[in-house]
Amino acid sequence: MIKILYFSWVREKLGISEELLKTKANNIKELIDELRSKDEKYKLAFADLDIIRIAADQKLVDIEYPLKNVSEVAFFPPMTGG
Amino acid sequence: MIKILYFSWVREKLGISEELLKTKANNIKELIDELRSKDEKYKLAFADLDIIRIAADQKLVDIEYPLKNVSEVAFFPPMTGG
Amino acid sequence: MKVILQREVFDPGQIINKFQCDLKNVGAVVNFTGIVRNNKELNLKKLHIEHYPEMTRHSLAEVQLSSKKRWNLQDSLIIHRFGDLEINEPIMMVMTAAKHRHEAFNAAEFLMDYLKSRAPFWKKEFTNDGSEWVLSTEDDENSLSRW
Amino acid sequence: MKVILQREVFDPGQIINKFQCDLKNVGAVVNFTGIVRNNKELNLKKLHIEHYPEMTRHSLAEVQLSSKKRWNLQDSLIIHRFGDLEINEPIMMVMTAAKHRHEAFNAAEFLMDYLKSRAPFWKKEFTNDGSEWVLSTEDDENSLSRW
Repeated sequence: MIKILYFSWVREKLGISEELLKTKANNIKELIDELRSKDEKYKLAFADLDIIRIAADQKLVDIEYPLKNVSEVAFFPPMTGG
Repeated sequence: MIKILYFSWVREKLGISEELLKTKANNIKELIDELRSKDEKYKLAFADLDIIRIAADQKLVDIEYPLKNVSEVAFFPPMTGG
Repeated sequence: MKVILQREVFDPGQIINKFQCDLKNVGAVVNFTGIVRNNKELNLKKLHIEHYPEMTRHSLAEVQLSSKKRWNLQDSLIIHRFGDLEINEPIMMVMTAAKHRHEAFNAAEFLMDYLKSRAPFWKKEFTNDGSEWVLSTEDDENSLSRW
Repeated sequence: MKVILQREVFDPGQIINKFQCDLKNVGAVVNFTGIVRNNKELNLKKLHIEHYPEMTRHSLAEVQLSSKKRWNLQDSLIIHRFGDLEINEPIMMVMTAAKHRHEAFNAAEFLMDYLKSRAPFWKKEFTNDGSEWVLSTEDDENSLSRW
């Protein structure tokens, strides 16, 4: 089981801020494909991966990052703090 | 008549912080030569011109600066404020 | 070194004095304060900041540690607010203390560049016409590459 | 824009809050505070600062004006003390306010580089062994050339 978090407009497009998922995805890319296949909402939220940032266990990673031993994945737009 | 100001160790070496001088010097260089010829103290204070900074009417200038229309000249070491 | 994340408004002067009071034999202190300013249309009602608390804490503590080593800082402090903010209120603050000014300036700028592009905060502007997420700028995305 | 030259100690936090309070629609405020630190031998008793008041005022007001134009500052403030100072007391402060952080940071660093090498202040260290004028550093003499 993996915990998935969504922030900012990714969260708003999906209507949820987190979910638990049983997945066989080997990396983030496969996880996104799996999410996209679930529901139209996910297709929309993940339409343009250039404006999606990814954290695995609270570290920024890229789309090829392997999910082995990862317990928390987060998807969000580029940061705008400060 | 020109007003001459001295600061920091230049002031201390000369033992005065300012003086009025009647001079025919055309530029700062000539003014320094004139001062040097006055007294041993001036020779010592102006021994190394690399470590002397000059202001004419409160603007930093170099040794060739003409004295025409200048009413106040200041001599001091490199600044160490801030 | 400290990271403070809070909803409440803070008093920059008070925090700066407290920070400086705790320093020992430091010559240079640099402070950056980010303030809520109006949008281009001048109709901002409030700014909302969402964040990812656990990741913020981890990543800021880590970057503080690496900046401490790199610029020989004696201390640094990061405060960042979340929730609803009004125009002219402080959003965040970075403070750095070092022996010399270049170290303190560089570390503060680095921490700011990091915060802008790598710390998980997102701003949303609320106006009379509705609300919109602030877009990241090219400049903020690229600033970190100079370090 | 203001230049303040004073003998008395000042309260950095109070001045920062006052400065920020008077700003309108500014996003970034940078503050640098210089603090008296001990000498290498750790036997500093006091620091004395001599200056050339008329020239200081003129030159700082002029450089403030040019930095305002160059970095589109909304405001800036320079405070510098003279006379006798104790360890850990603030020596001086530079504040800048702009829309964006790079402008505020650059202007503050420029003003500091100017202050260090062009403003007529001289520091003298008093220890148990006597007193000595602080020497200018190559670095301070050259820092201004980057702008």
